[in-house]
Amino acid sequence: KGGQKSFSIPEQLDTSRQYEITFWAKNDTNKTQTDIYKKAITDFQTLYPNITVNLRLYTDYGKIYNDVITNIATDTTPNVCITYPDHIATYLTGNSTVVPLDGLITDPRYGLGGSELLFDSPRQDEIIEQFLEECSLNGQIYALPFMRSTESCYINKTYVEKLGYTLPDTLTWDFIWEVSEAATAKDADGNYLINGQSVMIPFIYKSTDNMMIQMLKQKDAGYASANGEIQLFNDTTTQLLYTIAEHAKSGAFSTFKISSYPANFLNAGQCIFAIDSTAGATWMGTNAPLSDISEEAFVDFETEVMMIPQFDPEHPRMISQGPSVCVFNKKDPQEVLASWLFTQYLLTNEVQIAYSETEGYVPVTSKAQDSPAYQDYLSRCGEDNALHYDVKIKASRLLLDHVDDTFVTPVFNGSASLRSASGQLVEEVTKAVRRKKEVNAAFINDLYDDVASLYHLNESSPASAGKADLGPLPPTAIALLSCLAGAWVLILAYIIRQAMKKLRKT
Amino acid sequence: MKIQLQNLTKKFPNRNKKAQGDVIAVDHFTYEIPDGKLIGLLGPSGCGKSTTLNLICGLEKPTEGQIFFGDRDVTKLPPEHRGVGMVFQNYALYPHLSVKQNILFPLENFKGEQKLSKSEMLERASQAAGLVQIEDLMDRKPSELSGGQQQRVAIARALVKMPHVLLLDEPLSNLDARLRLQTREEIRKIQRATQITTVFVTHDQEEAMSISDEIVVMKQGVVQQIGKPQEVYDDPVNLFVAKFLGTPPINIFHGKVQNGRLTIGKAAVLPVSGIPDQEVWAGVRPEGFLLQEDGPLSCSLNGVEVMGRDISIVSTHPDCENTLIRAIAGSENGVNTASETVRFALKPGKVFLFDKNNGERIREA
Amino acid sequence: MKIQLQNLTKKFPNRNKKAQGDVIAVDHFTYEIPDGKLIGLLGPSGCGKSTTLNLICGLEKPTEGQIFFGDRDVTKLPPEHRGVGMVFQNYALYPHLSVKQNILFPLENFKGEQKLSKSEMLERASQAAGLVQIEDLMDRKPSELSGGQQQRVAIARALVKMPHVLLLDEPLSNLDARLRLQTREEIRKIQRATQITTVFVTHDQEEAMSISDEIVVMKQGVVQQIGKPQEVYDDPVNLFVAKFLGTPPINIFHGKVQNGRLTIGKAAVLPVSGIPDQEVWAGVRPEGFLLQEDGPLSCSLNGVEVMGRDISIVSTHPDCENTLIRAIAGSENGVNTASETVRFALKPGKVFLFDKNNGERIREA
Amino acid sequence: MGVTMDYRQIEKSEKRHRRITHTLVYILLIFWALVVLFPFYWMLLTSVKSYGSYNAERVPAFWPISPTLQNYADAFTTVPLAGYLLNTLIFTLATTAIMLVVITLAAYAFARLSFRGKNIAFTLLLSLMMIPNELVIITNYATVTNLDMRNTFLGLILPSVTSVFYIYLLKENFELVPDELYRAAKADGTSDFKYLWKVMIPICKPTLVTITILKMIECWNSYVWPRLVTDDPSFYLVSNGIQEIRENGFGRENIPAMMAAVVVISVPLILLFLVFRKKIMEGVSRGGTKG
Amino acid sequence: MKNDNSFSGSGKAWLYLLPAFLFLGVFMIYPLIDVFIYSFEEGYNFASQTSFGTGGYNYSYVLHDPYFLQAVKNTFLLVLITVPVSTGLALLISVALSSVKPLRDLFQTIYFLPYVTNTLAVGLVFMVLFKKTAYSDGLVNLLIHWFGGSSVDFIDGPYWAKMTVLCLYTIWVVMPFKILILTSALASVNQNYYRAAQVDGTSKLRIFTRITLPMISPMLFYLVITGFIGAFKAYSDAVALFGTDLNAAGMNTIVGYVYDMLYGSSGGYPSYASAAAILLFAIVLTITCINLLISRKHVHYI
Ligand SMILES: Nc1ncnc2c1ncn2[C@@H]1O[C@H](COP(=O)(O)OP(=O)(O)OP(=O)(O)O)[C@@H](O)[C@H]1O
Ligand SMILES: Nc1ncnc2c1ncn2[C@@H]1O[C@H](COP(=O)(O)OP(=O)(O)OP(=O)(O)O)[C@@H](O)[C@H]1O
Ligand SMILES: [Mg+2]
Ligand SMILES: [Mg+2]
Repeated sequence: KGGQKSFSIPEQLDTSRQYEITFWAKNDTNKTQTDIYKKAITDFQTLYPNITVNLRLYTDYGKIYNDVITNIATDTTPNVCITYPDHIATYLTGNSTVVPLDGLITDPRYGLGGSELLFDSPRQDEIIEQFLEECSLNGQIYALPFMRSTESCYINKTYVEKLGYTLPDTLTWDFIWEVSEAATAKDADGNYLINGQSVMIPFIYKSTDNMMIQMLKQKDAGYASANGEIQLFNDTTTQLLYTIAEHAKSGAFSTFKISSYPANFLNAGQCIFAIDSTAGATWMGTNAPLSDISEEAFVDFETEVMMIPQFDPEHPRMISQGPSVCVFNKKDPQEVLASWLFTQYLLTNEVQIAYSETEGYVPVTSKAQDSPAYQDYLSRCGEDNALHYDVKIKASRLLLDHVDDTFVTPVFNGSASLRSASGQLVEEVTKAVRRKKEVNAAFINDLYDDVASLYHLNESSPASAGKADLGPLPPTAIALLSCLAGAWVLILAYIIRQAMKKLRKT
Repeated sequence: MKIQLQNLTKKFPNRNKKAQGDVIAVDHFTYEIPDGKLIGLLGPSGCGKSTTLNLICGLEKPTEGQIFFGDRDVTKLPPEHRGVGMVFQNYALYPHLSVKQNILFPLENFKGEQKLSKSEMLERASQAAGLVQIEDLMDRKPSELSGGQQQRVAIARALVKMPHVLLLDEPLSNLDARLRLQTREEIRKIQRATQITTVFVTHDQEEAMSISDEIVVMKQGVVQQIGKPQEVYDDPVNLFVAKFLGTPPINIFHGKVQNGRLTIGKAAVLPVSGIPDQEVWAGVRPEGFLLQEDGPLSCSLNGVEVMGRDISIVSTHPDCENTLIRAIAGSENGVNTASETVRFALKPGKVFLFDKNNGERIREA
Repeated sequence: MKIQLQNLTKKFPNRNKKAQGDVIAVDHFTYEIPDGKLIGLLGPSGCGKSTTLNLICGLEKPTEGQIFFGDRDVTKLPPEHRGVGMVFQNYALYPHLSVKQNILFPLENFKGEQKLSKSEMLERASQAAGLVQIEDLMDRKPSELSGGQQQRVAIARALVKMPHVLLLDEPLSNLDARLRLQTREEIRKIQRATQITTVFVTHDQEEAMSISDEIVVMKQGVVQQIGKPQEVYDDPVNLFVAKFLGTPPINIFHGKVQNGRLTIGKAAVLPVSGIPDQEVWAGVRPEGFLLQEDGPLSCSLNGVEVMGRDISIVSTHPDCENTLIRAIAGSENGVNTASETVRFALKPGKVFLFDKNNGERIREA
Repeated sequence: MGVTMDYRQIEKSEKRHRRITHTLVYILLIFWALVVLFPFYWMLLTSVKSYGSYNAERVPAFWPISPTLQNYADAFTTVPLAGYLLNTLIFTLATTAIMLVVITLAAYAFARLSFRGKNIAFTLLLSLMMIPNELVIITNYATVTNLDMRNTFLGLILPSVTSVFYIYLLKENFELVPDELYRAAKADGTSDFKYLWKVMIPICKPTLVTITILKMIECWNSYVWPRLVTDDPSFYLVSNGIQEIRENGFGRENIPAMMAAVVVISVPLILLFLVFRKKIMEGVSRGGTKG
Repeated sequence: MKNDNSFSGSGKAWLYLLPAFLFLGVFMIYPLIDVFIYSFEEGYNFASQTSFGTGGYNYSYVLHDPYFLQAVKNTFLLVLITVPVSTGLALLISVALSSVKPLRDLFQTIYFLPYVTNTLAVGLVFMVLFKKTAYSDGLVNLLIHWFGGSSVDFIDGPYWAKMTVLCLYTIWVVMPFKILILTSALASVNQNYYRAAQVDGTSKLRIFTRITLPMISPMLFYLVITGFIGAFKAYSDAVALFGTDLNAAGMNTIVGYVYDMLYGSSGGYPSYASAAAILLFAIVLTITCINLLISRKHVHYI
């Protein structure tokens, strides 16, 4: 059974030896992010000339996760890696794989804000509490938050108003559904009235995982308990799915997986409500600095950035997400110390601010958030359509202003699957109505079963859960096995006959 | 090097659904091939000649028996170490190599002291090519050669390495008479000069007899007779050997020995001594007939075939096994082709008697 | 069906780096093969015999010239429609089919009225197999046969379909004398009975002469002489033909015609009439020598070879082209092998004179 | 046989027949050529579209409206593609060379030598083909790590130097070489090794060339394993490059850039194939032997 | 002459096989054994490298898993459709190819192209061709419309449509190799046999069935066996078309199932993956054995 020994910090960083540490990072939406990592590494290496950092870039958290799993078995994990807390829960099943950071954080010399540091690191209390909280499992901290974002709704305000609605202060689901339905009206040629184009998907959600999770949270319905008990499949969920199905049927709603990036539709005037991460804000809006689509396709409209729709506008809830950094255990404590130093370095203001400026991210330290540089950045919202692109800064603001309204889902070994499962529910329902299937109780029942087994929700932790009674073999399996057995009987019979023939001959 | 074959036997599994048991291609062949001699291996198609060669050169493992080269048991030695040269019945030229490369191939296998310099090799190769007159074809690929040309390349390839033992499987079958004679004399000359022990398979008994020091006659894997060519021709041990040697073949009559005379039909054709009265096969060589106006053997004349320097008188006789009797005479002999019968006397040394049951030779006392 | 070859020419691209120009395998061959006859195609290895057959059956396209079957031009007809049967020099048996299937193969191609029932096919196949005595081998694969057996399968396969035209490329080269004679007579018999026009390639002039209605002698693609076998033997048009026919070959002497006499060395050996004085090649057939104590031609005796029914007297003469002179005599002739010389007289009909420059025959007036 | 044959008729119908089959054959060939070429055309087409215009395209266009070569320029500038190409070349050549030796020896043993347990060994070998790569890759990764060969060419190369597929293919081809040649070579005093080298390999050269090229292409395109055992960019291969280009541009799948990279990377392979096409297609000539 | 009897026969053969077996042993057999062991360790966990017992539970689990059964079904369908179709089509094309002279080289080159390119890229192209989006029905649907059909969503639509695309794509991908092998096999048939058959008046069709087919049967059989094995190992093709979440798309293959089990969330389920892999191994082994037995009868070695 996996357990993590706490790490004892060496007295002194040994500067006489060269250390090489590997850092697995993810760059998601922006080339400049890579440059920021690289700059951080160069800067760090000038401070600590005996430490070399090798950067390996991934574009997908899942890939990092897969590779880490593979490397745990061969004891060749990276030193530092960007990750989701969900994943750490799995890494922790190994023996002493991930270094618990509590001791390190509080170490007076090499800890956060420690005396021996060659750079200006934040103190523990300068890290936004909620964010640090997300990185703790079973009472221990296993990662440091690196960046945080949330989701926001990017709105084509022009169209909303054209349809005769005004945006409320806080979006509600009902409002969105209503406006979306209204936007599906077509003219005689089959073009949409609202934009005169042949395509209009009023409401597109990028991450359906988040959609379902946030809806449930807003409804205060079950999702999962802190110790990994799954509550996803409940009546509220069913109710929500029915609603989604209804709107998907009328063409008012679609998802990223089924259609494509919400930004592309929004910018082309083919979508009114696009919900995506704030980390994707630079893609959103008429003046988006980054775009997948060509200039000609852009449509002029006023872009509004709002909090995601709520059921209870008084008590908004939104998810907090974003990468964290964890440190892997190595035989040489000096190496671990070097890794820890680099990890800390990622929390310095330079790195934090530079990175958060690339997208609608928010620095995870109050030290950075409150720094004049960052405040200056925020204040210049809309000055230009590049660094100070208003949609992006508005999106960041959204999280800065609502840190207290954010939540995270419980983390346990298998929580990542549960996330995927909740998204899958939405996807499946949407696909089903597109395929003109009836979404009824029976369908929902089957769907729950399918999704549960697809993501192995019934056996979330194979190492701890025992065997389940599986019941009799399904007929297909029986057919398969008997075919195999039959084939071998025939083969053996044939071979024996051949051998007998040969024997008889000689 | 002398070669000893001891009880050499080779069986192949049978495929014929009706027959059973293995095909015995070579059956307890025991023979000591004298050092430096040229041995002719003769026998009807499928009698095991090629198989015997394959056994000697090591391409087939004997089912039974042993082979000695000199005093060394080579039965289990792989062929590449036996130092034999071989011409295959189907040539087996390397299709991807030119004629020259084919001939050079065995030389390039030499190792150690034997190793030749490039120029020596070329020298040897062109010498070998010269023997069989293929100097003009050195750059062609086998597929661009006529059948006879391919065969000549194969001969050159076998000769070029001056092996200890030379095995030739119908090496001349596709050559015209002149080239055949020339090549066979070249082979003979080389063999004499180098004293390479040579086994020469041929279906042409004239060829076998003219160049072999000894001939071996086989039948269905079993050796029938071994001896000097003329001895075997003049003194066959059984009906098979008598029938096998000689073109046109020996003429076989149903005969009887009665009172010291061989009678065919009603006619007493030859006195024989010391043979008890019995039914016999009487074999008469084509040249054993003497055209005689009053000869004892009267046959109905069918015609006369001219074959270059000789004529062959074709006739029939009710007691003759052969459908046609062929008698050879010099072309200066006149035959009245208009007449219906022709009468012969028989030359005693050209008539052999054989047991009617087992075909063994019955000798006069 | 008569076959007409008109100006038939086939060239292959050359590979020899030294020589240039194409290889002319067949050179303006014009000949009308009479209907129902058996033609022997003779010539040294590589003279274009196989190529000629390939042209007739359509496997090679002529570079020039035309081929008629009967009156129809078949030059461009693909081989499968020509209705010919062929034995390939290299047999070309289908390796994946058993002997029986190989023989059945052509029959299974029959279409329309020609189509045979299964039992008829089997009947025909076993008949054909019987002709060449391979009934026992019907279930084997070609790779399990001896060379001669393979060749016999090829013959059976060609005969079984009773083609309009039968082309045989050295069909007997791997058979022993007896089987060879038998098979050749079977082929002759079938040919006579069915009147299939047949072209028979062989290097064995004896074979060619004994079964052909006409023989064609080729040299380097060019036809030298066409005629009845004995005519060609008795009356060769040039030195090449004279040398080519006959085993042992003709003996060629440097001679001179002086005052109506042929002189070899110093000895006047034969009177000739109507030939102006000139240097000549004098060809003497082996049977053209008469052992005579006081014969005009004196040769140094090398030895005597016994060849079954004959003896061959081997000698040398300084003016003879051949290294060895071979004279054939009946084995009853005694030769004193101890003596150093042997003296011959020459038979006039067996001596031919040829122009020293171009090898053309010089005929007596 | 008294069947009269109208040769003119036969010739004529034969000609017509031939013309019809020819037409059909060409229709088939052209059809398949189109099926094969279309995706390539599409790739080329996409590679000259700009990122924006590609994404803006609602209905795929069959003709580039404003072609650009920017993607090709990007392919070489955004990642050190030249260096990757060199790595790939080393990796490909080394792997292919070692593999050729290994599989030739093995195929020869199966095709020509007789030994106890040959059939069993061969069946076992065949059964190894059935192991999916995905399955063994983790253990192999552990092995290579234990041998301390991560981020080395050895680590890249060693696991792919055998291929049961090719041993099998080569063995089949070796078996097509007539037995007579083996016998002839033996009688000529040739050792097995020399026979393999001087006769088998030259005769089966077309197959070997084929295998070489197939293997080179395989190496050139291999991705999963190289990515796993190297995390040092100085050992990256072009396939990593494609992936990088695909993801690097804007974070999202930059399909046109990726297509350009694919085109660039495929060109050497296509050239390779064109150069050796004759050799690959050369039939095994077995002229010199009977039967 | 040196006598080295001791070094003939088996010893020599094994020496030739040594390098191959060495590499295979380390990189194939040893991992296989590893997998075999995993498949009996219940609930093995990669990270902690622990399990909670040994037994057949993994197999039982896998055999109960509807996704596994779906994967088996998909794989079998894929194999049964693509192997015969692609082999037959390749044979047809190769024969057509070798029967013409003009343009042959060009066609040969074209046909080989798919082998050279990155399958991922081509998969994308296929997706573009078949995918139905909010904007367009895709090229193939356009064609279907032309012929009067109604459009089908091949990528996200009904099962048979997805299967069709997968099969088409797989065939497209495997054809170059098969055409290559078959054309060179056809070219290597000794012309003598064709000549003999032609003289015997054999029709083209019969020459093909009685001479050509048996002569190339070893290569044909090679293609069938490797085709079977290859198709059973299909995975990346499906990913190229339907994305990584194949289970959700209902288009998973056995290898895909193994892969998902290995890398799936929650640290993977290596034991289940191993059990599934061993089952796959058993299936393919069985089919290959049957193939081999059949080949003994129908494959002709010369
Ligand atoms: N494909 C080819 N390419 C080049 N030359 C060839 C080719 N085929 C045959 N030849 C040459 O053409 C000439 C005639 O060949 P052909 O096979 O007809 O001879 P042949 O008379 O049958 O001889 P043999 O009795 O030796 O079989 C020979 O010199 C031969 O080398
Ligand atoms: N591989 C084999 N399998 C079965 N039988 C075989 C095999 N090889 C040869 N035989 C048979 O063995 C016998 C002897 O064959 P061999 O080749 O030695 O004959 P041969 O004397 O050379 O005949 P030929 O003069 O026709 O070449 C033949 O009956 C032949 O059919
Ligand atoms: Mg033989
Ligand atoms: Mg010939």
